[in-house]
Amino acid sequence: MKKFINKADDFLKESLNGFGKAHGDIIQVSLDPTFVSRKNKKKEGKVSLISGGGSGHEPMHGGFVGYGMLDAACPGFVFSAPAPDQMQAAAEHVDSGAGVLFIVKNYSGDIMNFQMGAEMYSGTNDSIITNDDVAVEDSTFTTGRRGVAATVLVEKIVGSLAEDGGSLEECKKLGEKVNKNAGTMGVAFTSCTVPAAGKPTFDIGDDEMEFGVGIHGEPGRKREKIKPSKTIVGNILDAILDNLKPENNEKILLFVNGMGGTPLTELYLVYDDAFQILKSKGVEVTRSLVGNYCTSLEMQGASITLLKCDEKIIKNWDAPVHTAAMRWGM
Amino acid sequence: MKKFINKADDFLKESLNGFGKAHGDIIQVSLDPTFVSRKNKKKEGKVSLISGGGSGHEPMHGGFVGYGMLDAACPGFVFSAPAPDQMQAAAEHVDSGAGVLFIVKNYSGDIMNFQMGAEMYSGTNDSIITNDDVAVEDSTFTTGRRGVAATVLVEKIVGSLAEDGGSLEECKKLGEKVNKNAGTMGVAFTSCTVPAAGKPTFDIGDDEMEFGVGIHGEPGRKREKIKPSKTIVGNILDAILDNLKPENNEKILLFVNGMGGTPLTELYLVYDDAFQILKSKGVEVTRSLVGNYCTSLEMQGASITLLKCDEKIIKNWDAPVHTAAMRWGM
Amino acid sequence: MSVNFLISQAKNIQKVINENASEIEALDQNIGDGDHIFNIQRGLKLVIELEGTIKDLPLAKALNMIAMKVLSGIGGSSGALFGTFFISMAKSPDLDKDIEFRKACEMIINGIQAMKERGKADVGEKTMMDVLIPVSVKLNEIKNNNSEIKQGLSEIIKIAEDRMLSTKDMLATKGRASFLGERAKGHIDPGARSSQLIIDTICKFIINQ
Amino acid sequence: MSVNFLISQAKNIQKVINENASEIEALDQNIGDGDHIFNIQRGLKLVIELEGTIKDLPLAKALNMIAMKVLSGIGGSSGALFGTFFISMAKSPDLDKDIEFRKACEMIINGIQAMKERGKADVGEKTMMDVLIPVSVKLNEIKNNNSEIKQGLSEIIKIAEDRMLSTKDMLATKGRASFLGERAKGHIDPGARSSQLIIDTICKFIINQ
Ligand SMILES: Nc1ncnc2c1ncn2[C@@H]1O[C@H](COP(=O)(O)OP(=O)(O)O)[C@@H](O)[C@H]1O
Ligand SMILES: Nc1ncnc2c1ncn2[C@@H]1O[C@H](COP(=O)(O)OP(=O)(O)O)[C@@H](O)[C@H]1O
Ligand SMILES: [Mg+2]
Ligand SMILES: [Mg+2]
Ligand SMILES: [Mg+2]
Ligand SMILES: [Mg+2]
Repeated sequence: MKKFINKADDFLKESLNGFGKAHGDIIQVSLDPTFVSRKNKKKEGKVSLISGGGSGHEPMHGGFVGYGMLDAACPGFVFSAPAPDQMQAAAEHVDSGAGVLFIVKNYSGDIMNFQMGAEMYSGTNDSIITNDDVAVEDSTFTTGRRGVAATVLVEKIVGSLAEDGGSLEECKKLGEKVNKNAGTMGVAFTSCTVPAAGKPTFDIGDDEMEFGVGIHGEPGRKREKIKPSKTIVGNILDAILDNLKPENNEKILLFVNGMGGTPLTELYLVYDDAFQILKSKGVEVTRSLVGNYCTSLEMQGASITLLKCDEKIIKNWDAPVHTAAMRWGM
Repeated sequence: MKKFINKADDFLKESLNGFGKAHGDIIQVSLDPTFVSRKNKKKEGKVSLISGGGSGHEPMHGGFVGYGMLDAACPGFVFSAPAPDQMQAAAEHVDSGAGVLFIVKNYSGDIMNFQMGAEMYSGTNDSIITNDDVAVEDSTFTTGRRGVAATVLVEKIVGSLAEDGGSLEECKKLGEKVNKNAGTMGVAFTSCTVPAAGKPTFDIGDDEMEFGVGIHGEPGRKREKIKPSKTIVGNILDAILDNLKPENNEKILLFVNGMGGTPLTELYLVYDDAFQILKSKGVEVTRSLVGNYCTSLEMQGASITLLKCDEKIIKNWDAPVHTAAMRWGM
Repeated sequence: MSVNFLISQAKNIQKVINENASEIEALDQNIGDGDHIFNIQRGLKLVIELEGTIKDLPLAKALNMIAMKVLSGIGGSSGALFGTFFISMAKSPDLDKDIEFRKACEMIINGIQAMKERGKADVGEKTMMDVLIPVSVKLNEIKNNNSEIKQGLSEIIKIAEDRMLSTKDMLATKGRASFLGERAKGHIDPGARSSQLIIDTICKFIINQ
Repeated sequence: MSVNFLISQAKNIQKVINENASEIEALDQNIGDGDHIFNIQRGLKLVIELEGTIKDLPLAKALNMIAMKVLSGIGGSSGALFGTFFISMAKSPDLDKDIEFRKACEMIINGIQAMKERGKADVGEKTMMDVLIPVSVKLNEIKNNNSEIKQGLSEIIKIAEDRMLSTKDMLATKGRASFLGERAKGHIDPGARSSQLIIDTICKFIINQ
């Protein structure tokens, strides 16, 4: 295992400490129980947004704590959902009286732990479950689809509404709309290595890719031979469009997300391929995001998220945000 | 080779096209000759800053074009210095009459090509050469040290002075001071793969690292066994401090830069280690930057840059900036 | 059941889990995210570290502390589920009285029921519940019929093993493996395997007493 | 020297460079950044592609177009240096007259001198100049002494090869390899190797005419 690491057991704590020091103007890191919260004091009457999940997806979620986005994030161990006392403590710390909205990715562990945290928290609260991964067939009898990169968009867009005074109910409604309007699919070229494991999560041939991979290196739709970017992007878009079925000339936000080990140059190339393919299909790209936002440790690969936008979504997307990993307008 | 790529020959052009589309609000991409320039029209009387170099170090330099930083960037092919006509065309495009300052990393190819570009450009211009890499022994008889990650800091800090109306001479002077006040050293865990080559630039064992690596995968001081982060960071800092010799309690900017394939979590862990070691040595961290800014394609590794700061440097560092890859205050 | 018994079982289980660590790790890498073994190991370590703090406490208090440790220290599905189990255990009535076999059975049955409610998974969904629910059913039977205990535990060992193996060819509908569809087939569920090992260890311990 | 001669030499050189591509690539990976072979190959391709455009142009104009192509299309140290070479060539006086051997020698000597000024590297610094400068010196000698041409070119082939090999054990003081200090020793300079192959190809072509 080649990582900047001292002891696997200390990996998360040390990284969070560094994060806290490097961004001390925006956030603070609490340990025991562990959560990241905004530095500045609460705004009366603002709904508080709390997300969280296993670590290893940085900057998600800690990097999204700050003005216009999250109020707190609860990081679990690498790829393990955080524990309920983290959510409880974070909620108690940030709630200004207007209630707490938990933003949870759809994994059994996250759902169960957030549920317990919500039960343990005495204040008003509600939850949104994100499940944008179209790689997974949906079914009402199963856990359903995974929550992946669209979670970033939900956090940004709902974060802006909360900042503007949206109620708990309005925030939840908008979050659910964004989640429903979004579809994501990813592909991995290499595996990632969980620090505690010290070896790659999966083996993959020199000429292979995992199509539809999950953000923990879980298997996707199929193992395939690697292909030119245009082909990969075309296949990803087919799967998403098939699912989202945008109207002709519908405006979308195009989000090209790196898995952690793929450089920006390639992500922009993917963006270019996606832009052109979408154009040829009558889909208009109105907003963009390109970069490493919802990662899987050092995995090489990328995901594409499409979000169908209406005026309200665009307005809240454009609104100012000031976090460690996403910042504009201020 | 596992990359999002269509044809090696088109790699740069397609990536730049995507970059141009994704950030059309800030920059525009010109092809033939190739350069990235600010979208907004020139500000009369403002010194224009132009940088450039081989591609493969993204977001450097194209990601730093915009308010408060560069006016234009000239990307060469992957790891090949750009050609003089790019610099000439960029200068003609952005010069508002107050002259052009070229910011050049210290490599033979960059120096020669920028020199020729400057000779071909008829307007007033001057150059700064960055050479912050302490891994390389300096000597007046040789090419000297390599220019690496501190180039990012030079571009930001001089960019702000230029925005505030600093003259060509003042900008050059400040840039040279920042360069002189900065020292960098990097370490690589894995090689990178130049798209045209299709295979890794160097071989490296599963338990080895290249200490003092260059940003093109050039060999550094030595090949070593991999070590705990604290040890690596300690060795890097020793080399830099040995060179910079900060006063006791001198304020520094601590810049932890990823090489492209190392995730944020590790970079923050490196930051934490560096912060603590510096503290124990009586060096005060006054500003921070953590992320992938001066990369080597998908290489896993990181570099640390220390910059000794005075009031003027801090003021210009803090000033607003609005580029694709660095943004604050606006 | 006593605090001492709980701690010594945790130690036995730790040994068995460590012996089978690479197998469990591989199972969660195949159809999950690879953290199950670390979650289980972390939980066991935390419980065993409690020994000094809880060894002289009344059972109710000790169980409560174990529950909080498991709930807050593990994370993931395992943390929530085993945390739920111990919370249920800690809430059992009459914990200040002697806990004989029937009472212990009841506590375990209720704990598993709480897990089932928390995770909303039933038998056949390729989770640890495939092992735990049938074990709980059998425990209930033993308890109600006043069966011979060691004989009953031997049957439970067998049930746990069969059910663990049965997850191999299931499609998953709950948990991470559910995302894989057909590709989950052919792999034993990691939680089913770790649960089976836990049950195996405790049963064998009692049988060999 | 004619436009035709230049294009046909570029084609010959392309063939030889391609045959030795992996060796040249490895050399720049060892002590540089690995792009030298692609820079050279790109340059040759661009020049050869000019054929249709320049084949009927006067030499001065054709050389100018080649110079601009090489300068703008390659990049890196090679682009600047070989661009400088062709700019110098294109600036030679009397290009509308017939270019006999002595005149061609002068043009090449001046071109190499321009490269030396651009790169500020002299013999012994582990660059292509270690090959080119001695070649230029010998060319000058042949020209001034009116030596037998084919004999002279054979000597040049030998000089280029010796000097190319001599870069192996040098410390580099210019170019990327200079950053390596002692670690540059034991590796031939990539630019020296490609330059030597270019010289070798042209000389052999003329000798075999
Ligand atoms: N809803 C659920 N109900 C019961 N058991 C579940 C559920 N979801 C997951 N599991 C069990 O949890 C195991 C995985 O645990 P672990 O790896 O620790 O957590 P995670 O799946 O969150 O990474 C699975 O093998 C399965 O047995
Ligand atoms: N200052 C210089 N003067 C002469 N030749 C040089 C100089 N710097 C580099 N070279 C030559 O250029 C070669 C490398 O060319 P290339 O790889 O194309 O460019 P770069 O070094 O910019 O990547 C070296 O092997 C060396 O022969
Ligand atoms: Mg997990
Ligand atoms: Mg180069
Ligand atoms: Mg797991
Ligand atoms: Mg090179």
